[in-house]
Amino acid sequence: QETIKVGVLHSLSGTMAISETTLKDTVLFMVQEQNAAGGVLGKKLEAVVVDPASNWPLFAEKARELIAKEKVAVVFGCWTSVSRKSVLPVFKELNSILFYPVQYEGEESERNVFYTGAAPNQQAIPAVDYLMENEGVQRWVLAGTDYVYPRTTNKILEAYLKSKGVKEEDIMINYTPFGHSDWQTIVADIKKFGSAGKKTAVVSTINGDANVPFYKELGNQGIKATDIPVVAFSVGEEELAGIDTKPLVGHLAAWNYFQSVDVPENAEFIKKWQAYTKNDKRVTNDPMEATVIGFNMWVKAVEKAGTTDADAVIDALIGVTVPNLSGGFSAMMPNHHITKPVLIGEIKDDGQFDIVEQTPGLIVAEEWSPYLEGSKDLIADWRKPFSCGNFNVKTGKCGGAGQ
Amino acid sequence: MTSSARLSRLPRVLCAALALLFAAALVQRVEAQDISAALGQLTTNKYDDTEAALGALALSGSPAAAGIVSALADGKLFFGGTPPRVFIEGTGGALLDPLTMQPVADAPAVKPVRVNNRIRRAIDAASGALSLVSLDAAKRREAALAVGRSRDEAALPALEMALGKETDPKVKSAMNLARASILIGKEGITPAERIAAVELVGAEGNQDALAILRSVPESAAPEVKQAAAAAIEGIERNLALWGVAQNVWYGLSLGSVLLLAAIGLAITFGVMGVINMAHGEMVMLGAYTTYVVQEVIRTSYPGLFDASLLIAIPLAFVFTGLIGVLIERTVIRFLYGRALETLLATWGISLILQQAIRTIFGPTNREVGAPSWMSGSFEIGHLSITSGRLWIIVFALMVFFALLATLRLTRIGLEMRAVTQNRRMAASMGIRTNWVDAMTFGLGSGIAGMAGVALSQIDNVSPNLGQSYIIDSFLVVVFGGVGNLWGTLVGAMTLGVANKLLEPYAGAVLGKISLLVIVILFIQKRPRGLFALKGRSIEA
Amino acid sequence: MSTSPMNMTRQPALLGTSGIIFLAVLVAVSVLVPVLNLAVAPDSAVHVPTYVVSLLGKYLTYALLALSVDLIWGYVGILSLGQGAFFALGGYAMGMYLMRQIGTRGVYGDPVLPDFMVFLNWKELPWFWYGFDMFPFAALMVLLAPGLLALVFGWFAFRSRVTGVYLSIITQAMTFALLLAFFRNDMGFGGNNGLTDFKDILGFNIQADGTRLVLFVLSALALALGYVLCRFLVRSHFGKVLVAIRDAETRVRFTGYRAENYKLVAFVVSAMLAGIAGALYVPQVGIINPSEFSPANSIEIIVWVAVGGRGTLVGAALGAVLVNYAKTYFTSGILAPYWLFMLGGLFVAVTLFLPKGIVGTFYEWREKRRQHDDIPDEPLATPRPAE
Amino acid sequence: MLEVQDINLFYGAAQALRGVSLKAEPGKVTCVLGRNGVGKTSLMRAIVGQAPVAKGSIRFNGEDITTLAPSERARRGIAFVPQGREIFPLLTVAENLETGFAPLKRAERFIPDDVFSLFPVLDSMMRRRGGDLSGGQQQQLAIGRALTMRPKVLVLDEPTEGIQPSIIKDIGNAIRYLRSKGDMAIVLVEQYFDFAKELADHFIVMERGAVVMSGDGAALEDPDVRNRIAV
Amino acid sequence: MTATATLAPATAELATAEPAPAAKKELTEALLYLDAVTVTFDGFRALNALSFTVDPGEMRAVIGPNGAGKTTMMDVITGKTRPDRGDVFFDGGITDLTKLDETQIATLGIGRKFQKPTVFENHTVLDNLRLALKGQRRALPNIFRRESAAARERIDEIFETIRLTEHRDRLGGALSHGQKQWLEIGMLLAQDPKLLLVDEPVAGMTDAETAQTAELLRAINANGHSVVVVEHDMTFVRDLGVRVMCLHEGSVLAEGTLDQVSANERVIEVYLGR
Ligand SMILES: Nc1ncnc2c1ncn2[C@@H]1O[C@H](COP(=O)(O)OP(=O)(O)OP(=O)(O)O)[C@@H](O)[C@H]1O
Ligand SMILES: Nc1ncnc2c1ncn2[C@@H]1O[C@H](COP(=O)(O)OP(=O)(O)OP(=O)(O)O)[C@@H](O)[C@H]1O
Ligand SMILES: NC(N)=O
Ligand SMILES: [Mg+2]
Ligand SMILES: [Mg+2]
Repeated sequence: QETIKVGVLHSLSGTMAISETTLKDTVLFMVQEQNAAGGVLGKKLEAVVVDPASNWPLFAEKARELIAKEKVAVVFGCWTSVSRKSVLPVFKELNSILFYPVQYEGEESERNVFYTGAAPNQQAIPAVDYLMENEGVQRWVLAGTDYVYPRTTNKILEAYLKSKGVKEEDIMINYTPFGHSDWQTIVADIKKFGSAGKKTAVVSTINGDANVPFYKELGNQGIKATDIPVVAFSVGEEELAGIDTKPLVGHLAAWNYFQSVDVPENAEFIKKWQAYTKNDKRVTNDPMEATVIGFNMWVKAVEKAGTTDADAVIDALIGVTVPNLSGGFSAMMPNHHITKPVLIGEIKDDGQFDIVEQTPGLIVAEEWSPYLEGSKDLIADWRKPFSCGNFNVKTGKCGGAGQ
Repeated sequence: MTSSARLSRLPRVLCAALALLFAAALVQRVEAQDISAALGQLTTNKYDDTEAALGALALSGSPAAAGIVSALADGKLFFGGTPPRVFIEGTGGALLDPLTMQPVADAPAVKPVRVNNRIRRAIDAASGALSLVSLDAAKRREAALAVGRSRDEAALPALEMALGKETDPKVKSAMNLARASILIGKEGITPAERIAAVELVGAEGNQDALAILRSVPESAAPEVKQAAAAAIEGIERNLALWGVAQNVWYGLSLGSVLLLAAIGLAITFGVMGVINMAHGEMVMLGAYTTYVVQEVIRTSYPGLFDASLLIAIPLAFVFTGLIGVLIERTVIRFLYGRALETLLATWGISLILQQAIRTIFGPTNREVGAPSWMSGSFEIGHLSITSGRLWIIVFALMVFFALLATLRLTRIGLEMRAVTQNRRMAASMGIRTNWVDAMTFGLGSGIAGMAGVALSQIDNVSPNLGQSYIIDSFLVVVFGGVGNLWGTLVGAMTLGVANKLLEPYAGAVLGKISLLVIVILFIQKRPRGLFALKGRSIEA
Repeated sequence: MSTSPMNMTRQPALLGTSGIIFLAVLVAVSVLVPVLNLAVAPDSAVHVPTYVVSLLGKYLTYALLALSVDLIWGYVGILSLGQGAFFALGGYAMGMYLMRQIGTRGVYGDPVLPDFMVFLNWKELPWFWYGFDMFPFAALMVLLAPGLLALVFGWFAFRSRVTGVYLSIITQAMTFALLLAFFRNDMGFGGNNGLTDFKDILGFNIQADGTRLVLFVLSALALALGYVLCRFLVRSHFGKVLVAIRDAETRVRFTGYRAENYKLVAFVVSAMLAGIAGALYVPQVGIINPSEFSPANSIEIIVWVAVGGRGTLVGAALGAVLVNYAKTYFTSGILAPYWLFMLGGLFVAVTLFLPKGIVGTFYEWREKRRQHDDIPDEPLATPRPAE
Repeated sequence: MLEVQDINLFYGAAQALRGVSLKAEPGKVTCVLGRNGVGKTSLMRAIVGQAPVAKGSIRFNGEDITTLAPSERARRGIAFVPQGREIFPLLTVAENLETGFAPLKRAERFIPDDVFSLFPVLDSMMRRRGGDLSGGQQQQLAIGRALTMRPKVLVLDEPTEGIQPSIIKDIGNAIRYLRSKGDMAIVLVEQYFDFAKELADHFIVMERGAVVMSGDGAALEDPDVRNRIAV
Repeated sequence: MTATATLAPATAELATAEPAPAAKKELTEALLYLDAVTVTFDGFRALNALSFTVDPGEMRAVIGPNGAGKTTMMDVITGKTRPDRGDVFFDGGITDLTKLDETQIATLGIGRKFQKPTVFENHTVLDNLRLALKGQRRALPNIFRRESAAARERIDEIFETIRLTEHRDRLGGALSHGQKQWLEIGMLLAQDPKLLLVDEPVAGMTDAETAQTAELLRAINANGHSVVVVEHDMTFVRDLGVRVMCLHEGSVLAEGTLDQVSANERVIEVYLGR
C-alpha cells in the first residue's frame, strides 16, 4: 500500500539529543495515533527518521535527503535556530514544508516554514508582566547563553522594560558560553545585584546544558524564589527531570503549555503518551505540545487540500485551527505562526509546574518585533495574492525595510 | 532587663519554664481575637486573600495559627465544601479540623490552598512571627532572621513583644537587628531612631546590610541619609576586599573541579602517553554510577541517602576502573608506541560509550541529589563558602595526594613509571608489563570515575557530560606540564583562579577567551608547561 | 660481496601508481557526475540526483581538508587539533562574500547590512566587512585569513619550539578561543546562526543545478591540484627535511636546517589548503557557523586521516570520503539510533586491524610482497668449528 | 643451562638470524663475536624474548622458553644489559636499580653491595635521574641494574661501550668474579677483542646472521678468528 | 668551507664582545676558543671553568672519566647547552657561539657526531646522506632543488668510505648499532664542516674498523679540517697520534701527547686505572 512519508529531523545524538529526542518520539507517537485513526487521505503515514547529530551542516544535508531522496510530504524538525537557518534554503529550494516547534527569537517568516513554538511576545513579555505585577519586581537580571535567541529576546525585553520606566541601572545583562558550568561568580553577582533594596528577578534565557549547574549553584548559594525569583524560557519538565527541584520551588517558567495543565484533553494525551512510551513517569513539555499542534494542523490541512502537494498544503494551512492541550484552540495565522495562551508556572518540588497565571485569551505571534528598529514596520502575510513574509507597511513594499 | 540577664544564667529548665509562661501570657492577651475570619479568607482561592489571612493569623496568637501556617507551607492545607471550610491534612491523608485537629466526619471534596512566591514570603513572615516565641532558642533566632529578611512591618509588634521577653543574648541581637531592618524603611519614626537602626544594621557589614541600608526612604531626614551613605560606603570598601578573596575562593573551587577532571588524564595521558579521548566518558560513567547508587538507595534504603556519595565513590572507582582495564586489554595494548593511533581508537570508544549510555539511560539529564552535608553554605568573615564546593576541594586534594603517594612510594607506582618510560626494557627487568599497563589505565580511569561522582554534584548527568570536560582536562595537563602530577595540581588551580579573576572584568565569554590566549602565550614562554620535565632525555 | 648496481637517481615519481589512480578517479568522477546528473533521465538507474552532487561536493572539500592535515601531520608530525579553524576562516571569507551578494534580498531588505546586523541594530558595516562584496578580494582573503593566522601562530610556536602534544593542545585552544569569539554576536559574524541564506555566487544562482555542478567540479579540481601540490612538496628535498623534522627535529637543527622555517612553510600551505576547502564547502552546504571551529570537528579531521592512512595523502582523502559517507549512511534509516556504535566501532576496528590506516596498510602489504631480502644473501661460508 | 638451538629471526621480510645455536653454562662465559650488523644483538634479543624467533628453540634449565614473554624469562633469572643502555630516563638511579626487584622475593629486595663496589659513581648519584647521567655512567647503571636481579644468566651486549678504561678493567674483573662464583652463566657480546679473549670460555663468531665459527676460549688465539672479524 | 653568505653579516654583528687582551692572541688564532666555561645542572657542575683552544687544522683527542663533561663540552660548542659563564668563540674570535642557536652554529661549519648514534630513522640511508650533504639549507629554495651530479658523486664517495653501499635503500632505523655509527660518520663527512666534533666514534666497532676510523679521521684532518674527538679506546687514540687532553670533573686535568698524559699519576688514578 502506498504511504505518505513524514520526515523527522531531530538530533538523536550530540549535544542537542537531550532535548530533541523527545520530539522525535512525539512525531512517531502522532504518526501511530493517526494511522490508528485511519491515516490521512486513506493512506498510512510512514515516519522517516534521520539523525542530524547536532551538526548544522548535517541538518541541511539530511533535510535534502528527506525531501529529495525520501520524498517526504512534510518535515517536523529542528530545535536550535541555527539548525532552522541551516535547512531553510533547502526547504525553499525544494519547496517543502517544515514544522518548527520551539520558541525562538522571531524576526523570520518564511513561506515553507510553520512556526508552532512561541515568538518572544508569546512567552517573554507576559512573563515579565507577571513579575512586575505580581511580585513587584523593579530590578532585572537578563541572563542568557550567548547566542541569537537570548540576545534577541533580551534586546526586546530591554526595550520593553525601558518603555515601562525601568531605568538602565536596574537592568543587568549577562551572557555565558554554551554549556557554561561554573556559575559561582555570576550567581554571586546576581545576589549582589539583588541586594540593592529593590525587588529583583532573573529572566533566564540560559540554554540547555548550562541550566542544571546554574540551578544547582542557585540552590547552593541559597537564593530562594522568595528572594530573587528566576523565570526561565528554556526550562521545562524535561530539563527539571535532571535536577533535584526542592531548593528551586517557586522559581518560574513561562511557556504555552505545562504538563500540569488541568484539562481533560491534556490528561488524555499524557495517558496515551505514557502508554506509548511504556513509562508512566515520562513527562511532556511545551515543544512537544507545539509538535502535536503542528502535526494535527498538517493533517487537517492535507485533508482540506485533498493532497500532500506542498503548495496546496501551504495555502490550506493558514486558518487551520486545532485544539491545543491547554483546553483551547490554536490557529495558524497568515504569518505562519500560531495563536497561543501564555502560562506562567512555578516549579514544584516534584519537578512539575504550578500554573500561577494564564493569559485570559490567545496571543497572536509578533514575528517581527515592534521593539526592534529594523523590524517594527514589517508584517508577514502569506495569503494569496499578498504572499509576503516581510512586508513593510511604511514603504508599502514586500522585501523588508529596504528603500 | 538586668533581671533577664541574670535569668539567662539560670539552669535551662527554669528558662524553658519561664518562656512557657511568657508564651501563655501572649496567647491570653489575644485570645479574644477570632481567627475564623482569617480561615474564611483561605477559602477564596485568591492570593490576595491568602496573604491577608496569613497576616491575621500571625497576629492572632491563636494556638492553632502556627499549625495552620506550617500546613500551608507544607502544602497540607485544603479547602472545600459549602460553605467552604479549611482543613489540614493529617497523617494518612485524613482531613482534620484546623482548630481542634480532630478528624472531620463528613469530609467534602477539597482543593489545596495555593501558594506562590508572594504567599511563601508571607508564610515566612508569619511563621517567623509565630516562632519568635518558640521554646527553642535556635528557632527563635531563625525566626528573627527570617523576619529581618522579610522586613515585614506587620511583624513589628510581635517582634517587639518577643524582644521584650528575650533573654538569650544571641537571639536578642538577632531580634534587634531584625527590628532595625524593619525600622529603617518604616514611615513615621524619628530620625534618631532611624539612625540608631542604620548604625545597628551597618555594623553587620554584609551584603544583606547593604540592601537594607539602601532602602532608607527618600523622605528620610538628611542626617539619616548621610549616616546610611557613610555606612554603605564603609561596607562597600570592606566588601570589595572580601570580594577579591571571594573570587580567589571561586577560583580554587573551579580549580579543584578542573583538577578532578584532569587528574585521571594525568595518568592515562600524562604518564602512559595515551591520547585518551575517552577520558571524559570515564568521568561520565562515574557520574552515572552515582545516579544508579542513588536510585537504589532511594527505592530500597532511603535512610542511607546522605551516605550515597560515600558509597558511590568506591563503586565508581571500581566500575570505571574495570571498564578502563577492559579497554586497555582489548584495544589500547595493541597501540603502545603508537601514541597517535590511540587518539583514533579512544575517539571511537568515546562515541560508543556515549551512545551506550544514551541507549541505556536515555538522552536526558538524570537527577543526582545532594546529601545534606553537601548542601547549603556558611560564612567565614564575609567569605561565603558553599559546603558542596568545600568538599569538592577537599576531595580533589585527597585524590591528588593519594595518587601522588601511589606513584612515588609504592612498588606498583615505580613499575608503572618504568613501564611507561621503556616498556620493552621493563619487561626484561621482570616487570609484568601487561598487568602493569592494565592497572595503570584502570587507575587513571577509576580516578576519572571518582571525579564523576563529585562532578555529578555540580553539573549535568547526561551522556554529554564527558565532552564538556575533555578540552579543559587536556589543557590543564598540558599547561601544568605533561608527566608531572604537581604540574597538574598547580595548573588546575592557576587556571581556575585566573579564570575567576578575569571573569568579573571580562565577563564569562571574553574571560574564557582571554584565558585560552594567555595559555597559548604562556606555552610560548614555557614550551613544556609550567612544571616542565627537564634533563637530557627530554631535550634529546 | 655482491653489490647490486645502484640507481642513484631513483626518486619516487611525482605521481605514484596510487596517485595516478587517485587523479584518474577524480577526473572520472568530475566528468561522470555532471553527465549523469544532467543528461540522464531522473528515473534512470544511473541518474545522479542533485542532492548526491552536493553531497559528493561536500565530501571532496572534506577530502581537501584532510589532505591539508596529512601534509603537516603525516609528514611533519604536527598534530594540529585546530585545523578546523583554518577551514572555518576560509569558509567565513567566502560566506561574507556570499552575504554581500544577497543585497536587498535579505529579510530586511537592507542593501548593505546583512540581516543579522539589522536586527542587532547595527547602523553601518564594520570595517572588516569592507571589500567582501568583490569576489577577487574575498578569494584573496580565503587564502590570507587562514594563511596569516597560521603564519603568526606558527611563527611564535615553532620559534619557541613548542612541539608534540603541547602544540596540539594550543592549536586546540586556538580554535576553541575562535569558536567562543565567533559565537559572540558582537564580533560581527552573525553569532551562532552564522552566515546563511545565500543567493548568488558570481551572479549565478547558488541553488541552480548548474552552479552546483560547477562547484562540484571545482572541488574535484581543487582536490586534484592540492594533491599534486602536496605530493610535489613531500617528495622534494624540502619534503625530506620535513620528514626528518618529524623523526628527529634536534638532529635536523644540528645539520644546519632551520626547522622552524620548514614547519612554518608547511603549516601555512596547509592552512591555506584548508581555507580553500572551507571556501568551497560553504556555498555547497549553504551555511557557515562557529561550530566549524569546535575542537571536536578538528579531531574528526584527524580521525579521517588516521582511518585512511597517515602520511599517504591519498589515504587522507579516501578516509575523509569514507568516514563521511559512513556518517551519511549510518545517520539514516534503521541504523540511525545506533550510528555512533557503528562509527565508533569502525574507528576502533581500523586502529586494531589496519594499524596504518586503509591505504597505509595496503602499501605495507604491497611492500612486503615485492620486498626482496635486503640483508645480505646467504652466508658466505658454512659454519665450521674452529680447529 | 641456556641452550639456543638453530634459531631463525626476521625483521619484517629481512632475515637477521639463520640457524644460530649457542650454549651457555654456569660459571662459564660465552662470547659472541662478529662485525657490525651480523646479528649479535638480534641473537641477544631472541634470548631475552624481545624479538620473536621464527624457527628453532631456546631452552633454559631444560624448560622450553622459546615463546615465553620477556618478563617471564627475566623472572626465571635471565638478565639483560642491552646495547644502547635503555636506562629509564626519568627514574632516579636508585629507582632504576630497584626495577630489578621484580623477580625477587620480598626479603631479597635490596641492592647488592657488589653493585656499588663495582661502580662507586652510582652510589654518589642515587637521586639523580638516570637520563641525565653521562653515557658511560648509564652503561654502569645498566649493568648494576641487571646485577640487582641476581640473575642466573647474564646477557651482556657490548657492556664496555663508552666506558672509561679503568672501569672496563673492573668490569672484566667483575665478570671473572661472577664466573668464579660458579652459578651464573654469562653471555657476552663484545667487539673489543682483547677483552673478549681474556674472558671467553666459549665463543662463537657470527657472519651475516649465521655462526661461522665456534670453540673454546683458547681457540681465540687462532689468528683465523681475528681475520674473520676484521674487514 | 665558509658560512653561507646570508649568515655572515649577522655573525659579524654578534661578535661584539671583545675578549680580554691577554687571551687576544690565542683567540685570534684559534678556530675554537673556550674560556672559563662553566655549566651547572641543578647545582651539579658538569663543566668547571673549562678553557682550551683548537687551532685551525688541528686534531685533538679528548679523554676523561665517565661524567667528566666531554659530551657536555660538545653540547656547549654546538649550542645545545648554554653555559652559565664563560666564552666560546669560533673562527678566530669572530663569532660568539653562546649567542647562536644550533642551526646557526651548524651553518658556521661545526658538525657533530653524537655519542648515541642518531640518524633519520624513517629515511633511507641514501636520503640520510642527501640531507646531510653540504648545500642549500633554506626552506623555499629546497622545494625546487635538484640533485647535482657532483652531489651524487660525493655521496658515492662517502658510501665507499663508510661501506654501507649495499644498505643504501634501507631505512636508517633498520641498521644495527654499529652501522648507524658509520652512517652518522658519513653524514658528518657529507656536511663537510670546518670543525668536526666526534663523540665516541668507535664504540661498538671491531678492532679493524677502529683502525680504519682512525685513518679516516687522520685523512680528514690532513685535508685541513679541524677535529675534536672523544674516545675511551686508547688504541684508537694512539692510532690518531695527536695531542690529547684529559678532562676531569669539568676541567682540563692534563694535556700533551698520549704518552705524556697516560703517564700522569692523576690520569692513571681517575681514568686509566692500574
Ligand atoms: N629493527 C630492525 N628492523 C630491521 N632490520 C634490523 C632491525 N634491527 C636490526 N636489523 C638488521 O638486522 C641485522 C642484524 O642486526 P644486529 O643489530 O643484530 O647486528 P649486530 O651484530 O648487533 O651489529 P652491531 O655490532 O652493529 O651492534 C642488521 O643487518 C640490521 O640492519
Ligand atoms: N641535564 C643534566 N642534568 C643533570 N646532570 C647532568 C645533565 N647533563 C649532564 N649531567 C651530568 O654532567 C656530568 C657530565 O656529563 P657528560 O655527559 O658531559 O660526561 P662525559 O664526559 O661525556 O661522560 P661519558 O664518557 O660517560 O660519556 C655527568 O656527571 C652527568 O651526570
Ligand atoms: N530557538 C532556540 N531556542 O534556539
Ligand atoms: Mg649490536
Ligand atoms: Mg659522553
